[in-house]
Amino acid sequence: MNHYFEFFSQALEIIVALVAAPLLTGWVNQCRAWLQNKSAPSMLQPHRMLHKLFHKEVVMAEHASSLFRMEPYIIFGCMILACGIIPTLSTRLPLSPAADAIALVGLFALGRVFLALAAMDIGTAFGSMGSRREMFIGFLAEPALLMVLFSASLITNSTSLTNIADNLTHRPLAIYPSLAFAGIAFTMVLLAENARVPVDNPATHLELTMIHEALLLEHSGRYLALMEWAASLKLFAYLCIGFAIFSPWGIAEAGHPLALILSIPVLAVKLAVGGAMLAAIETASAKLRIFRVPEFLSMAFLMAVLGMLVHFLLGA
Amino acid sequence: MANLILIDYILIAIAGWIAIGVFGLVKIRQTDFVAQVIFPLGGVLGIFLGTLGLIGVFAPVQTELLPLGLPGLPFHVRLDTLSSYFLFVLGIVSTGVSFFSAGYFNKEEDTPAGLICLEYHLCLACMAMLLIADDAYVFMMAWELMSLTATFLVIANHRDAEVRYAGFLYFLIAHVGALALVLCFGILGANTGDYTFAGIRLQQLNMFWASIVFFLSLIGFGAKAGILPLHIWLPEAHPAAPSPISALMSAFVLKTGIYGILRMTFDLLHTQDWKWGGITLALGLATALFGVVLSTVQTDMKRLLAYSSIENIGLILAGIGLTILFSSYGMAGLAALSLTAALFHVASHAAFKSLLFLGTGSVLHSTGERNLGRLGGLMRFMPWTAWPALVGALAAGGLPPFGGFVSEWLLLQSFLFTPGLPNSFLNMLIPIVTAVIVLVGALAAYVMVKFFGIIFLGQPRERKLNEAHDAGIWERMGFSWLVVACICFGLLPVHMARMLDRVTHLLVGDGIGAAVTAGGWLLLVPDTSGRASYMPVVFVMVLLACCVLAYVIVHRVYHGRSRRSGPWACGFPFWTARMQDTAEGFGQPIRHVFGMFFRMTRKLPSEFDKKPYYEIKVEDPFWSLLYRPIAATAGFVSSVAGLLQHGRIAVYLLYSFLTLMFLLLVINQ
Amino acid sequence: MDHLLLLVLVTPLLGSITLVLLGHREAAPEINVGFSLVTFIASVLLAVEVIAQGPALFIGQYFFADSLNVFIAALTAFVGMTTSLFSRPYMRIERDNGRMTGRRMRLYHSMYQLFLFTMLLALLSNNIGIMWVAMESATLTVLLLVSIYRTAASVEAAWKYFILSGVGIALALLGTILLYLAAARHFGIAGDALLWTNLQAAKAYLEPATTSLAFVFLLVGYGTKMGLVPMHSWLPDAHAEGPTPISAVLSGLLLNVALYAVLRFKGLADGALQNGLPGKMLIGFGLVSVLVAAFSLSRQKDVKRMFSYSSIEHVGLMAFTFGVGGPIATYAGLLHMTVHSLVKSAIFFSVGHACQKAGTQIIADIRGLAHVSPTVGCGMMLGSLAILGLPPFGVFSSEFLILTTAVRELPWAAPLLILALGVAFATIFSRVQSMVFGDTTAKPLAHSPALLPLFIHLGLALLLGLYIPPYMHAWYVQAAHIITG
Amino acid sequence: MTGIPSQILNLLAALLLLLTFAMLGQRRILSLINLFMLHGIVVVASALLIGYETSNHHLYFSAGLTLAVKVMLIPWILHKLVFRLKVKREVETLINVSVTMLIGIVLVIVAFNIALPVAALSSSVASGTLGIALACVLLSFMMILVRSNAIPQVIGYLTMENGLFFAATAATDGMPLLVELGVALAVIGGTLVVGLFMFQIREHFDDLDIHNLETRKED
Repeated sequence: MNHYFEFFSQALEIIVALVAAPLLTGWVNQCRAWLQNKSAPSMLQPHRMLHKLFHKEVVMAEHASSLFRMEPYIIFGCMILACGIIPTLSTRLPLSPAADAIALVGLFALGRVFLALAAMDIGTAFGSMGSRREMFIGFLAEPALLMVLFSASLITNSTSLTNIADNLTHRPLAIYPSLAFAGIAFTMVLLAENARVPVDNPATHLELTMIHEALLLEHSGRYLALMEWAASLKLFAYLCIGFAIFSPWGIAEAGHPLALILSIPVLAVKLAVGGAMLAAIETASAKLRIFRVPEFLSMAFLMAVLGMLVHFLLGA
Repeated sequence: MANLILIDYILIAIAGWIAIGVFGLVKIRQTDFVAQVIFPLGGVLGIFLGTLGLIGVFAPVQTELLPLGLPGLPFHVRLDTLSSYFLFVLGIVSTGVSFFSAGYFNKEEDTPAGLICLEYHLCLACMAMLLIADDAYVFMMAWELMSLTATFLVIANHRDAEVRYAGFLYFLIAHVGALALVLCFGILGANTGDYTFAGIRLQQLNMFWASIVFFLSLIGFGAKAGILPLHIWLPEAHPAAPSPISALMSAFVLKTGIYGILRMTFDLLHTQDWKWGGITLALGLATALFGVVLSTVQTDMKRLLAYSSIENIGLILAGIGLTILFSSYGMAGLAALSLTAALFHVASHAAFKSLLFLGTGSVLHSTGERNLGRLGGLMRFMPWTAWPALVGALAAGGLPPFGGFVSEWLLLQSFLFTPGLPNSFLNMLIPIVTAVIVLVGALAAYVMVKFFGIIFLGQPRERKLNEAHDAGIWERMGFSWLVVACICFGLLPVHMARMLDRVTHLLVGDGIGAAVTAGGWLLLVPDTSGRASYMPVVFVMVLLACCVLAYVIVHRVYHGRSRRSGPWACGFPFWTARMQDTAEGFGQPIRHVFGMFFRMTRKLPSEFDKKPYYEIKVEDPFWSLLYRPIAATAGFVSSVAGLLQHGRIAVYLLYSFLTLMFLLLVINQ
Repeated sequence: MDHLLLLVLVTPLLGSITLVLLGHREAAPEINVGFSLVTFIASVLLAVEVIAQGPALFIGQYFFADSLNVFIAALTAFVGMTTSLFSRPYMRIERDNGRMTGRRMRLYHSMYQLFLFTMLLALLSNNIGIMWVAMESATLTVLLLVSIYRTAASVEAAWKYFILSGVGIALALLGTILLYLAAARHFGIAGDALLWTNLQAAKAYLEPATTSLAFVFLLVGYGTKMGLVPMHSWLPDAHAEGPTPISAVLSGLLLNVALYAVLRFKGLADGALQNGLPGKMLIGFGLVSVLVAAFSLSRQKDVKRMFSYSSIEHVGLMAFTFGVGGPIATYAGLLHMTVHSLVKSAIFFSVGHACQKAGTQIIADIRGLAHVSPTVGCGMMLGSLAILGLPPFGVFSSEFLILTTAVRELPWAAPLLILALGVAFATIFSRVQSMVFGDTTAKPLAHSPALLPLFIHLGLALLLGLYIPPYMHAWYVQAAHIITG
Repeated sequence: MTGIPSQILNLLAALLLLLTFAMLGQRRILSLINLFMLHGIVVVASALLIGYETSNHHLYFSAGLTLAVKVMLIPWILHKLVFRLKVKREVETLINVSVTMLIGIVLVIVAFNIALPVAALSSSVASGTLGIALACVLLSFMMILVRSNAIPQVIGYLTMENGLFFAATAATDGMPLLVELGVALAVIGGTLVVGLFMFQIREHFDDLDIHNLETRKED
């Protein structure tokens, strides 16, 4: 019985993620619009866009190889799996032993690599430039993320995300300086990885400045839809990682149905807050030159490492 | 043939390789025969040996005496789990490479195929012999012969002076290392005068001599493995050699160095000092970081892979260093974990790196180009090469679900355990170290995207690439063998871990086998505490399921229509393949960040140039830091020595006269 | 057994006389080979006898043979025989090239036999005075052989050789006299104070001060012939300017015989002094020679010069080893002596033909032997690899023993040896590689090159590397025992 | 033996040393040869004396041999060579004479010091002369060293032989006869061979100046 319930909660998580991710993107855009005194599009805008894109037919470059055709599905799959691994609603997940934090980061890396390869596949100047920049940001952001996860896993003495969440929930409420550092680092990484403002501008149309968009230049129709969806899933996943580490409360454990039902609104609230904060940061900051990005990210990296060091120094 | 034990069969396999080689020499002119018949035979023997190794891991230790060698010191051979494991890896690699070679050596090199065949199989035989050697003499003999044969394989295309130089460099460094090893065995045998490993194990050295032995062996084996700063030959030799040879060297010849370090540190010297561990760890990390950073800026595909091999060796060495640390503090369990990681990486690196080098081989054969700046878009012309290369690249990038990721995962796990160390100073360092490891992993992915993307994706940068023909049947067999290996290492780490358990029990007296067995065949866990776990099979299944479902649903709910048209040229009026990002371009951000790692010479076009021309050369800093000064010193000394030969009889007589006087004074004292 | 020894000694003497009397016949080279062959067979039989029945005196007390000198004698006769085989086509080609005339061929062949005679005499004589005489006459024959091309360079080389080793040999005579003096006190004034056998028996009674003085003179004297630095200056010139067969026998034989003499005297001096000073002297000379030779290698442009320096290096290595002493080291030294003379002469065989093909001795102008004649090229490559101490050749095993013993006995010296070996390796391998590989300018030869001796030598070196037959092993052990006393 | 004979012997030894010095300083080749002849005579005389005193008669023989070879045959050959090869009569030394002399003195002192312990326990009648013999050897070594012409070098070499012979007789009352014979033969053979060899040098270089023989060297 308990078993089935776990599978159910797993499925639920994934479905919630699929639905909520575009909403989250919409919500963030809304907040940004409000903060910039613009009239905001509806929260459902991303859903509508996806729907429209799926209807459109795909236009591909002549010499796009089969790799290009697979890539959207692979990336989409990666993101779904990621959302399945991260404890968003429950910490009793059949998938959680399948992949721990390191595997999660590996999963993101896999997605990124395919993204970059697909962009190079066409062989346009901007595609390859974009993939280069994407990998460039990735190789700085990835370690930082892993470091953040490590400093958490050093406290909880485990690398499995569910254990981390569990453990942190059940600890007496204490202040972890290491986690403070980690928090800052994580925020910076999140901005970088999700092509947010200080690093990249999701709304830009100037090829020279784009990173993530440059990778999507050749995608259209369902491919573009899948990529957009995957992007929003990624944002969702990152926020959920943040919640799992920094505010794990309210995630259902012990496979209690009621708790599971209850965890959905909690998640909604967290997402709302998180999205709003994200929007605030984005509006507050200006985009960096591409060569300032390494400094930004190495700062994040440094923060994360400091977090671990602090953990060793203070034992907390 | 009554009661042959396992080791006899291994000896038979070795003899078989030698025989095959000689047979090739006999048929020296019949290139086709040699390629299509003899090389595959060697491959079959490879399978045989690999199987024997696999059995040997689970078999008890076996020893044998051969009636060869010095009168006091006949050949001792011994098969224990460590050697069996390496034999297993050797079997896997050699099989793939042999099958590939069957297709590769079809056309004449400067050296006749028969001779290459001889050298190749001798090299294999020597490596196998090396692994089962059980006294210093046979060990050194196999070691030197391996370097020798490898050198001749490297200079197979000896009409090219650069190739000869590369071979010379390789051989020189290998030989200097070998001399260091002779010294080190000399010290080991000094007390007892007994140079069998059995005798060496028995004797106790004091810490001072033990340290000297350890560091000498680090030099000796490091020269072979390509540890900083002795890596200098690697990026020269790999591009020079025919691709199957580079594959073999990078996949296994380097690993013999690792084998030596393990054998020396954990078997022959059974005491370790934590300082060794620290230094080894630091060396390993430096090597790894240096290797990966330099590989990002290479423009020659094989050079790039060579540097990436340096990186992987560095990772393995870091694992070994951690093992030494742990075992010096008596934490057998953790030592076993990190050692497992290192050994696992030995296998997975062997698989994917040989795969990648073979890939470059096919590319080289069909395009004649090594320079990334002149390649591109080959995915469409040679899919049979591209897809295996993709697998290799993903594995090399340390991405799940392939083998590279598993070893990295294990390594990181063992690092996360280090807070247990009683030495707080080391504990402080661990975060940094972990960070470096992770950084290296991420950069490796960067390198592999560059490698695969520039060679196989995008537009052909040269017209001739449009005539590129795909790999032949033998090449495909080689590829598929190694692809299967990569995937198996990635998906069945549990079985590997059980195997390695035996090895780690031999070396550090503990293993993660128990924990793994407890978890069942799906679940890979570093220890019994249940703090972390990884199920590659499930992982892959779910991932595939998601992809397939997405595909099916999208096509069911909506439609599968698509049409082709020209790519969007970003508003340019025209658009050529030269506009794609070049290898240099891909390296540019890294050059920007890690500028201090290399010597750059840049030629920027000025606005008055008729033909604007941009060039950037990146040189390995160790040339100017270390090797040129050494060469200069040697030259100076020899010029001083040359002054002795002055040409004048009077001066010569004066020498004898003074010598006489000197000796007379000596005896008068 | 006397007749055997007489056969060994008389055959070459007879040979030289016949070859002089016959004048230059077309068949002279074959006759030369014939005599050398007989000498070789006789020496082998003698060796077998001696090994079977232990050391013995011959013809009264004038000659004696124990496993040490009979072994070296056999080696000498063997190398002499193979070299005569090699010189058969080689000298013919030289004559076709116009570098040799009939009269010179006559001189060459007779002197060749005479040289062999002096070598064997020096080895088998029981009287250190007679040994000195033999060495002196060896000097004279070599003088004639080296200068046989009558070119300015060869004359110069020969003259230097004569002056240097003449002076050296004179010093050796003084040493001999002093040794006689030292012994005379024990034996009284009688001829038998010059006999090895007596000296060996009475070495404990030799007068120390005089003996040490004598040993110094003998070491400097015979050391000059050995080519120990700094008395080595004649050696590269003589090797480079003489005909290649002579270079082969100089490296393969003369050095051994001189070394043999030094070893004998070292044994006596050790017995008399009991302070290990002779050993230390040998170690010093050895190390200096090894280092200087190794670093001089890289400046050589002439291939024969280069390999002559490598001979100096190896002689130094042997001197070092024997200086270290002890059964294992001495064993290793003897083994090294054997394989070195085999391999080095093999190298000179291949080098000789290579130079004839390329028409020059300048390394830079010899290219791509692997293409024009794979056998010679491969022989040269294998030979150099062997001399560089790579397995599976015998030099590897001896150097393995030498180095490990060095580490045990004198840890401070081992790194120096390693350094020298590394430098030598770098130089020789790079040079040889560039000669054997690459594109070629060489031309085919008139007479088919003599490959048999080349590959016999390499084969033997290979055998000694992989497997030392028990018979030889016993032989070495006895010889080592004689040296260490 | 004491008294007169040993005094005579010492006198001869001193004479020998003097002659060697004279040769060291002598520039003119012909007179060098003559001095060499005298040198030989002194050696012979000493040999005879010792042979007479210690009454071992093979010394007479070897003395005779030396007389024949070193006093008559070889000087004759050398004379012939000088005339046949038209060697220029004056040969400069590499170091000027006075310096050579000074070094010579030093060598003599060294030689005496070395010989002292040996001589002390030599049973021979003339042990004191061993030092002088040694000095002769070293001086003639020196002579070969500083001469820049082939013939003086050979003469120096032969002088060395004389010194050795003197040493043998003085210190050990002569080597066994057989050895003496062998040595003498070797010396004759050597001189002949070198004599012939001179002609070859002459073929290639216009004179016997050994500066011509300094081309083979490391460059």
